[in-house]
Amino acid sequence: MDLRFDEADEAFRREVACWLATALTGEFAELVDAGGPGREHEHLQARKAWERRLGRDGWIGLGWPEADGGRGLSWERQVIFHEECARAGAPGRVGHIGEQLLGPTLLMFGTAEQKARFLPGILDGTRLWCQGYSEPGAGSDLAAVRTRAELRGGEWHVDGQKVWTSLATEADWCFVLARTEPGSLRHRGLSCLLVPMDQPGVDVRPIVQLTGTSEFNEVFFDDARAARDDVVGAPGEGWKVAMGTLAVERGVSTFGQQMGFAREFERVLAAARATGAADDPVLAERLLDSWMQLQVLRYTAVMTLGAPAGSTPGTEANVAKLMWAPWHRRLGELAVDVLGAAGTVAAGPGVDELTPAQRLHLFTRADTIYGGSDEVQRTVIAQRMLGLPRGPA
Amino acid sequence: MDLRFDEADEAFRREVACWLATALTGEFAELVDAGGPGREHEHLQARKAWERRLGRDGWIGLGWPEADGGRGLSWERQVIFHEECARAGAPGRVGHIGEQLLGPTLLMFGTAEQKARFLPGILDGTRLWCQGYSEPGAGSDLAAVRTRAELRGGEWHVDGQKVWTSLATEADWCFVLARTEPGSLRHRGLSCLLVPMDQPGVDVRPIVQLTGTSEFNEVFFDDARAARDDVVGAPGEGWKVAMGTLAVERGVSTFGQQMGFAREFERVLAAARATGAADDPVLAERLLDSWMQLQVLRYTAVMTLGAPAGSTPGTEANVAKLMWAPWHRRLGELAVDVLGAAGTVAAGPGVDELTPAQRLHLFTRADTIYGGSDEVQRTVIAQRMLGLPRGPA
Amino acid sequence: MDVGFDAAQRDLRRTVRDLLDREGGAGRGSPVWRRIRELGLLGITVGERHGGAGASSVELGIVLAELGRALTAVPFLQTTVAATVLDRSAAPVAAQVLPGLVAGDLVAGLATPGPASSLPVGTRSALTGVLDNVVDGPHLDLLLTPALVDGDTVLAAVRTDVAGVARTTLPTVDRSRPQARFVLDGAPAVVVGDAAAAARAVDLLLAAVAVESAGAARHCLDATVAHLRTREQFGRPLGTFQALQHRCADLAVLVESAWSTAWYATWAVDGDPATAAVSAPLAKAYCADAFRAVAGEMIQLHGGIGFTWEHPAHRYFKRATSTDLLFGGRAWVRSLVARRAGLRP
Amino acid sequence: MDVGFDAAQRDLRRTVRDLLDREGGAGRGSPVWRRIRELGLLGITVGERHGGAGASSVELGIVLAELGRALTAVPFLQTTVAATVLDRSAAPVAAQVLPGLVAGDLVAGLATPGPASSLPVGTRSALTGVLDNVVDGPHLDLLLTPALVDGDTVLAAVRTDVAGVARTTLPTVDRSRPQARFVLDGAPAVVVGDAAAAARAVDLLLAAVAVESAGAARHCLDATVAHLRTREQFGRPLGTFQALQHRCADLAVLVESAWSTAWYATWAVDGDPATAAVSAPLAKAYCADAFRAVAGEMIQLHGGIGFTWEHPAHRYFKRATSTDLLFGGRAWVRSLVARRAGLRP
Repeated sequence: MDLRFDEADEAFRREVACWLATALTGEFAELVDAGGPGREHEHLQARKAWERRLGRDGWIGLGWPEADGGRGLSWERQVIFHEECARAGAPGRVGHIGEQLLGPTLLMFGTAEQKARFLPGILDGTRLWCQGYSEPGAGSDLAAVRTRAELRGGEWHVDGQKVWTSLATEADWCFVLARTEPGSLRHRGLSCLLVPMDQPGVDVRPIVQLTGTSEFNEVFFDDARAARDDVVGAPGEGWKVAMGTLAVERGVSTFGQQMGFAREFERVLAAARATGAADDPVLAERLLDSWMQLQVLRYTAVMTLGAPAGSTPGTEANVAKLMWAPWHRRLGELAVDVLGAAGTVAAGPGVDELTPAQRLHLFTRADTIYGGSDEVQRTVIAQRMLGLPRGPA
Repeated sequence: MDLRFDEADEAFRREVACWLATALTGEFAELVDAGGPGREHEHLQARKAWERRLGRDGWIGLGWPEADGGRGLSWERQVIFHEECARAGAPGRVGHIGEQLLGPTLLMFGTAEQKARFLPGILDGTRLWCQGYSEPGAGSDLAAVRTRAELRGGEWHVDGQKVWTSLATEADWCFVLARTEPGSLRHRGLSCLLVPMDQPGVDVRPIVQLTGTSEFNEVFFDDARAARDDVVGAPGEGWKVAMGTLAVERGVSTFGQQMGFAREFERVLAAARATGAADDPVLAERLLDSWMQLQVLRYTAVMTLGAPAGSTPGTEANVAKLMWAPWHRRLGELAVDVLGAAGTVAAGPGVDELTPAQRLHLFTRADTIYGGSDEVQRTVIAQRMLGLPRGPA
Repeated sequence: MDVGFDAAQRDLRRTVRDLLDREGGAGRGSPVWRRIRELGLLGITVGERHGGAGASSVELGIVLAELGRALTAVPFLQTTVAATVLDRSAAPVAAQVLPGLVAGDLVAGLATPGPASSLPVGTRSALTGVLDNVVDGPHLDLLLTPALVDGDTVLAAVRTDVAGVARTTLPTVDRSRPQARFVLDGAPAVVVGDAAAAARAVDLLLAAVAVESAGAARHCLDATVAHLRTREQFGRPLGTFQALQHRCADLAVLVESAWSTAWYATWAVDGDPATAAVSAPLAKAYCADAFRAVAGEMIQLHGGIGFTWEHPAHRYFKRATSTDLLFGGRAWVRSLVARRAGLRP
Repeated sequence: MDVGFDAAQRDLRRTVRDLLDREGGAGRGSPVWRRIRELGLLGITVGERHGGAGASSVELGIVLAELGRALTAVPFLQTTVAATVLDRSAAPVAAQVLPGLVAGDLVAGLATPGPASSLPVGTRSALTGVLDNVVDGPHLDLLLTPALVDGDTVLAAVRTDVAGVARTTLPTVDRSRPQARFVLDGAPAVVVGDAAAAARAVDLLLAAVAVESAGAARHCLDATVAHLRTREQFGRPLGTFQALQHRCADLAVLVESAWSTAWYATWAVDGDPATAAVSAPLAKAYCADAFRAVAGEMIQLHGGIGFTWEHPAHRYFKRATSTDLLFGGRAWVRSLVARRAGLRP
């Protein structure tokens, strides 16, 4: 057991840090700390340019096989890249859905032709993706998907509605889970289709959130089209593909996320010191709890990321989500609580004019809902990790 | 709305307090604070004498109808009696199962003959009862009762096992929920039988608890006998009778219980002040929380006890249990935590030689289990009070 | 002892609920405020000699619980608390302003309470200091505040439209609870009560906030339970899932106990003022905690829809947060309880 | 980075688990202690020059986690922590006692850490003070303690069977963790390390307690899950009830994270000692909390049977409590974390 990065890894860390120090300047200087959950609406054009810059300099697909255009780097180096980006305040990615969800899905299930067509646009940061899984009636219960697609005249005709689709306004393509066998039930008869967003049958409507801003969207498909071959995996195997996508969600990016959490914590601590709240024993104890839990998040990520497969198969991500989401939500509560009455005063009169502390407080309510709610995580952990038996029906 | 006791009630309070000050002397002086949950094994003979003293002076059955030998007093006066007993440290009752469970059950469901035979022994404190409901396979799930009774040769023959039976070693009689219709399922075919304890077919075995003491027992019935007429309600209607018994559990005695809690809290606070723990900000906050919650328990009891029937029918007792049991358990944790390392040192080398703080810490783990576990209370509240629908099966 | 609400009190509740179901808007120009004025609710606790109904704090609480339930954004709580306080005052100014308050022509309120170090100081006729985060501040014609005069605490009244008073409206996250900051610079003031009156005013304010919050918290639970009864996932209503049932049960315990605590304190401010010194701050602290917890769970148990601007859940969540952070904040209110209960020096 | 356990480490775990499943008893005369001595586990971290195996803190942690799981009541943790500390010491006494510690002829341990005000004081050869609640105190031949000598903190060793040392055995609620009080009255002492060595000794002790507790907490969860899988109520296994599933999931998160935290700290005391100054007290605080929570739920989820003396749940519950209250207690250990992390002065 050796839980340190080795010297060569540390050299790579310095390389990443140097690159970031150089790159996050000029046109990109304004992007420090921009974007990301709760701030997804910020500086979109500049962040798209940043995505192309990342691609140009070879920072996308670090862990992908070299044969597929990636760099085949170890998980340690991927962790380091994410950590350094977060430490430098690099902006929230707009290409992460392509790089971290669709790309790995294509690497697992895609044909050679699909990989050749779709991976380069992800790797060079020019083609953005969004994910069309959740529906109004299929949130926690993804198998209740009702969007349907029919193969007619050599192409798929897609009808239905998706919801909670991040960055749909910016995306060029969407990977859509749709029911392709009429009358099929639950997990059967679904397919994963690749659908271009720029067509008459696709309508994106932003959802105004409790923050007054929008980053989630509704996406309506009204006879939208997808090419016959743009289905990932065999038609009817969409559930398997979707589960594969969800399994790769999170992983090495966890460490970058934690570095971002640490920056947020430091801001809350600084505010608490400025207001004197850090001297209030109850708030001081909550700050200490928060800081300790953040270290525990990191220790747990270190100990489980590289653990030999098979110990607790596939549920590490569920455990991690059920740790960080409630932690982050509590940090949001702490962020306004250390401000006291001042925490109730907004940054301005507009509905979306919130202070960073307020934005954290409000937006983190979503953390325990999206990406598998706390409740879904608990059921998965109980049944798949602990082996508790399913109840009736 | 007027949440004070009126002047006549306060006069009654002074009468009770005077009686207690006189009575809790001499042979009964040693009984101050003795008995009750966690200390049920203490001074049993003297407490039985105390029970007879209560009966002699007319302090049993305060709320029972005068026609049945009670005093027909208002709920306010019953509350006052319980409060003053707790305030004076009057010992934990050994006759409360008769007075507070069986008696009211007979008043609801008993025949005139049963009332004439059984109520006087309760009212004069000479006949003690225990309750035979729970079984090893029927804890939270009372309808799974397997003890069976058969009417043969003019009397009931009882076979089976009860468990968690308080004061069974002291009781003269037991009211037993038994299956009297062979092959009947769940709530049907049960009867409530009155069984004398002093007979060859009844065997009582104390259960050693985590405190090293015993107050719960197993009771084995091996062809035990009950008279043909000693069934409460009609044969087969035992479930209705049992539910009636459980509904009267708690009520006015809640206030006495809370007064006892207040005495316990004061002892924890005194210990915290003696050790300096009261100056530790985290423990000081927990002490304040505990005290505040204790007031909330009282406010809630006041506001719900006299509330017009029909507002939240019958679930006040469930809410009260789900408030006091976890509160009391937390008080037990606080009791040892304020002592720090000293809280781990026992009163002596025997397994049952615990300090009062340790006894509170350990015994309160049972509070959230017996008398309907927290989990059962939550289900009742969700379904009966909130009207959430039952799940499948 | 008489625990329940009587028929007249139940009628009052029905009347107010019907009114709030029908009329909307926010602030002094709204239809709902006009109806509140017409019904004479603003004088509910004011003696008949000043044109009020002479009812107790319990009747006031009934209206407040309904306003909390509906989250109606009008300066009712502040105005009625101020009117109740002034009704007890022998100062001539009280008789002058009470008819206006009862009629709704004038709006008054208390400055946010807090530690003594934050009080304005001065003479019995002029005060200097900053009163921050004053709830309903933008609406107020008259401001009541504890103040330090020659080392004594008094309760003072300050008109807001005079020289020496500068008002700044503050933008708020909880848009149902506007705020202003008042900078007093030798502001003309009159003393309307002594230190005991100032303390009783704060107790009344805290009890009023508690019962308003209890009403709001109860609504959060009701709305969540209604959602769980109908919303289906995995082929059956969410409310059939035991894990959600048990969480709702814990919320129900919180709401029931907050409700009882709020009512105890609300009754006590008139019925047993000596005990209100503990029960009022205790109720405010407890109900704010309960409200925050149940409003947070309201979002969680509604899932994604509870996170949208369109759904009312966020308004309750923001109100719960402001309830906890305003009116002295959590630590100060709890320290009041601890000191008055003798738990701390 | 290399996160997993290697084959030799996995073998070690299996060996220890088999041993503890087979052998029982408590204290120095027990069969299980004899087997531990025979296997050479007491010298696991001690250098080969003193007859030890020269392994790292990770191997020590593997044994401790198993001892925690089985709740075996032998003075292993104390003796091996003391031996590890002495193995790093250049003091001549270290070389004298280490062979006896490795062989199990001698038993040693650290005094319960805590604030500096509680340390014994004196010279480099004689100490005076009270060392209370010393874990395994009745078994100890040799006691290590931080002490104040001429205003400096040192790490000192005191033999327990000499004049100037009075030992009182204390009865304990957690019968798996005996205690004694030592009164030192000019007790003969030798200095075995400086202030840094004393601090490192405490870090090692806290990490060892953390990993032992993590092993125990994991067992509480495993046993509870096994019970829920088989125990039926309402016609089906309790483990099918969603409310219980969700509570077990929360416990699993607690246990997994405590496990990771304990291992991180256990690795760090040898692998990255500078970071152990934070991770060791943090792990002790976190694992004690987790252990108390899961042991409490172990009783609750077993229902009545979990409340009996006969069922092992209470032994874990009592161990969890003593883990939290001893070894400096909760507040002191957390204050170490806060100061070392720079969160508090």
